Amino acid sequence: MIGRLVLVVLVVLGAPLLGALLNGADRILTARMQGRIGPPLLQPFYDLLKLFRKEPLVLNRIQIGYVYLHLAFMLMTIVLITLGQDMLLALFTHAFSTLSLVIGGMSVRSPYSRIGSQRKIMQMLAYEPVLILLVVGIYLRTGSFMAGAVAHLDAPLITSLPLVFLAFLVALEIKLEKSPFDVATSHHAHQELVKGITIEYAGPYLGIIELTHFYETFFLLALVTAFFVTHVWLGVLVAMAVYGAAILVDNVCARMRTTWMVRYMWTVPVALAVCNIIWLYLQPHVGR
Amino acid sequence: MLHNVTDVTVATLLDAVAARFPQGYRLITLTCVDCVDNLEVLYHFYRNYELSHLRLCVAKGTVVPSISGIYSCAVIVENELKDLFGLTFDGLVLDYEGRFMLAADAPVAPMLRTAPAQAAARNGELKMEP
Amino acid sequence: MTTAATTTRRTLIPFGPQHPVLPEPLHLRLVLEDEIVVNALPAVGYIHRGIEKLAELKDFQQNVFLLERICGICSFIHSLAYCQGIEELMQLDVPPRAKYLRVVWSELNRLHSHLLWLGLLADSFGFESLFMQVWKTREKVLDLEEATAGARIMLSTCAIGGVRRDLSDEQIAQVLHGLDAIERDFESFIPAVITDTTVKHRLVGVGVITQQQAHELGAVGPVARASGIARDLRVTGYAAYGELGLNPVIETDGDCYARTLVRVRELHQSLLLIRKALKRLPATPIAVPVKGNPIGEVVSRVEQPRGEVLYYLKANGTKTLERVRVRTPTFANIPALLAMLPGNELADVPVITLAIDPCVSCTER
Amino acid sequence: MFPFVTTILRALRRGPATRRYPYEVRPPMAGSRGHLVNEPDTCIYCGLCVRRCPAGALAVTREPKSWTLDPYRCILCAYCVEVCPKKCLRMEPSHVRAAS
Repeated sequence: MIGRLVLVVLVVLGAPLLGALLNGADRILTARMQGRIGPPLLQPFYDLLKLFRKEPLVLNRIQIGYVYLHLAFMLMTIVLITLGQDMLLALFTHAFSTLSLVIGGMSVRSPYSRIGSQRKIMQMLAYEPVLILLVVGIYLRTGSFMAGAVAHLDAPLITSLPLVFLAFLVALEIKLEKSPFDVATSHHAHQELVKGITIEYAGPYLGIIELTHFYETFFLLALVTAFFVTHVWLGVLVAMAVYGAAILVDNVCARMRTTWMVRYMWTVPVALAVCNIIWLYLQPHVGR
Repeated sequence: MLHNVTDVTVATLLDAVAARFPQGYRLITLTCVDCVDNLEVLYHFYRNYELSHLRLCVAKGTVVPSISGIYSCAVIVENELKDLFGLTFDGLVLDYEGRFMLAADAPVAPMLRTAPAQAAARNGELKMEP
Repeated sequence: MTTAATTTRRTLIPFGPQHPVLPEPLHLRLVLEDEIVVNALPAVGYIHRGIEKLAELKDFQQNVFLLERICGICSFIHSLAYCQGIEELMQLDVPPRAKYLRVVWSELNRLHSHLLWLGLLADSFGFESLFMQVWKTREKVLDLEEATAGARIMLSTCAIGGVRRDLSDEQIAQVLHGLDAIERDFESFIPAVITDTTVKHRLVGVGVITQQQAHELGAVGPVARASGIARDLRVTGYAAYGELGLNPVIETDGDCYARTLVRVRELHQSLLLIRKALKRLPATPIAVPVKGNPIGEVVSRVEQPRGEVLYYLKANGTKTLERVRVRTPTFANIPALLAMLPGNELADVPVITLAIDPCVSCTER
Repeated sequence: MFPFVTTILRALRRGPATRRYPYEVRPPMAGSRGHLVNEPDTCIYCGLCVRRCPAGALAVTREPKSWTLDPYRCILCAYCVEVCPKKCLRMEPSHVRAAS
């Protein structure tokens, strides 16, 4: 019991640090790919500290409530996964976290914020099927929805879910708000929506959104690692490579339209994942 | 030097412009010149790199028929002249009511020569700088 | 469905005057249905500087420097249009060397203007790394301008009766060498612009205007040429263009991709023109003395990177001019822009707006 | 499918193309119009530069002898240098900040 508590505290404190460091590395790598020098590695920390020290400005109280919910649900997701709890539940708390942000964005009158929120919903529509198929795949493999069951496998998940893994990588690109899918908000989706869904947030509240994003980055990369769970270090290496590849794709693509994103996600990655699931279903030795 | 200039009046302007449209003339722009006593509006057209102009001389305060019904792209330049010279156009397809370029607290018809700063500069009363 | 129900579904988006994609303030009121633009209304005037008025107060020589500052991109070409107008009024015969040097600086201006535009276009569809690479190359053009004219943007080398600076043999070699490096850089990003799937997805079929529309709306420059109108004022042979020879670059699709192709091919055209001009540079003086004051009225037109600019000058025999009227290419392209927008997604508005290469400072003067 | 990858990888290999301005300043090019200087010894305070300056950045008085430049107004066009009868005005290539 105590061991688990320590683990949870460690993850909750360590995840944003790791997420922020990754973000800092992302900014340097992106800058180098563009022929620039880029900010220092610790820039995300400086940004966050600065945001938290700013005067809190709000448009309405509802907006603020949703920011806290955004963070709270994300924390819950992280804790659930850390404790090896129900993956399906974690999936839904994760979706709730994103939804909170959407409702918060909808609760203000700015058209940019509203269109950003609508696009965020489109993004969820695009990647959620892949995440659900991922959980279904894990269930078929382990016979349980419990995240803890993954740890007891004899062979890593990647051997039985390679196509789901590929589909998940595309979904990751959406979740990290990278080109060609950075339609709702991002550090550089300024061209259409200024700052999109987060445009009406300032100071500490924007800081909380950033913080949640760090947690989310950690969560997503932890999922990547989970595919290689019998060889954790290999998994970490792959997660780093995946993150680097996401940045590379971000830098060689233009931003696509929202409608294209949904159409694409519902065809190629979903088809890949479904094929994988069917194949897995036909295996005699699996799970049940 | 300016060649191919045809003088028109308020009455003949629209016919002259309407005659050019089917001939493949393109409207470049309108120029307004303040000749102190009256205003001169030049309509610049061209076809195959050849320029051709219409010159309309009107007293200040005259209502000029808008050619935006014939050349729709004339809308923005007519609105600009309305703002800057106080010219009134009749039949503007889209009328910004003098707020195309100028804000509510901007000077009225600032390009007119009768604007005080300009008059003073001509009489040598106003130093150019500062 | 009632009319009331239709109107409530509409969103009004204020695009600008302060918008990250716009380097300058231009306001478009966009009426959207879902994310489809149904109407767009422009408003300008946020940076109106009254340059036309100021030009009536300065003397005709000082105006060269004033009018050059209408645009922060094609500055040299503005002063060129003005100088050619005054030279026509005063019947000055510009020496051939000056004419060739004017071509060199005009085309250097066009090069960096098109590169600036290409970078901004890449930014408008979220391709930041392309944006950075293009601007890196643009820097090399600016270096050449500084090495030859003494400034990066405000060259101040055009004067009435000729040019104010000559090029030494070393400088000519430096420019030619620089152009080679720039052409090598083109290889690293131009194929990407033209063939990249995601870029084509954002440009092909977006913001189409037909040749007929482009003609009737008075579109100029690359916008008109992308719709199949072979109109380029350099063909009329002002400065030394008559002796260097060129054919207007045209495309026929009339979409944003066609506009991109026109400008990309014009980049190569500019390189060629500069090289030709430097190779044939005649050994004559670079300016003739200016005596007296201009009198009469004249229209002077030249081709800027964004299209045709018109200068109407009226002089009365004194040092100051009676009227200086500038019709800049962006002003002429605004009606075309408004015709392109309806029917497109909000995501395409920045792309379409940038595809006309808007220069708001020019528009407002 | 992604023709830009090679460009990106080349950029990674070659390192940043930018400079840490203002800590690292590129030396000015010869002939650059950086800032205007006057040599008071040769200047005859004729005021020709003042009359020609398009920006009204100069002021000259004969008695007492003074020549002043308003760096905030100067547009660095070098028109004054061209008209100066004693050639005592010149443009220095180094760029200075107007406020310094």
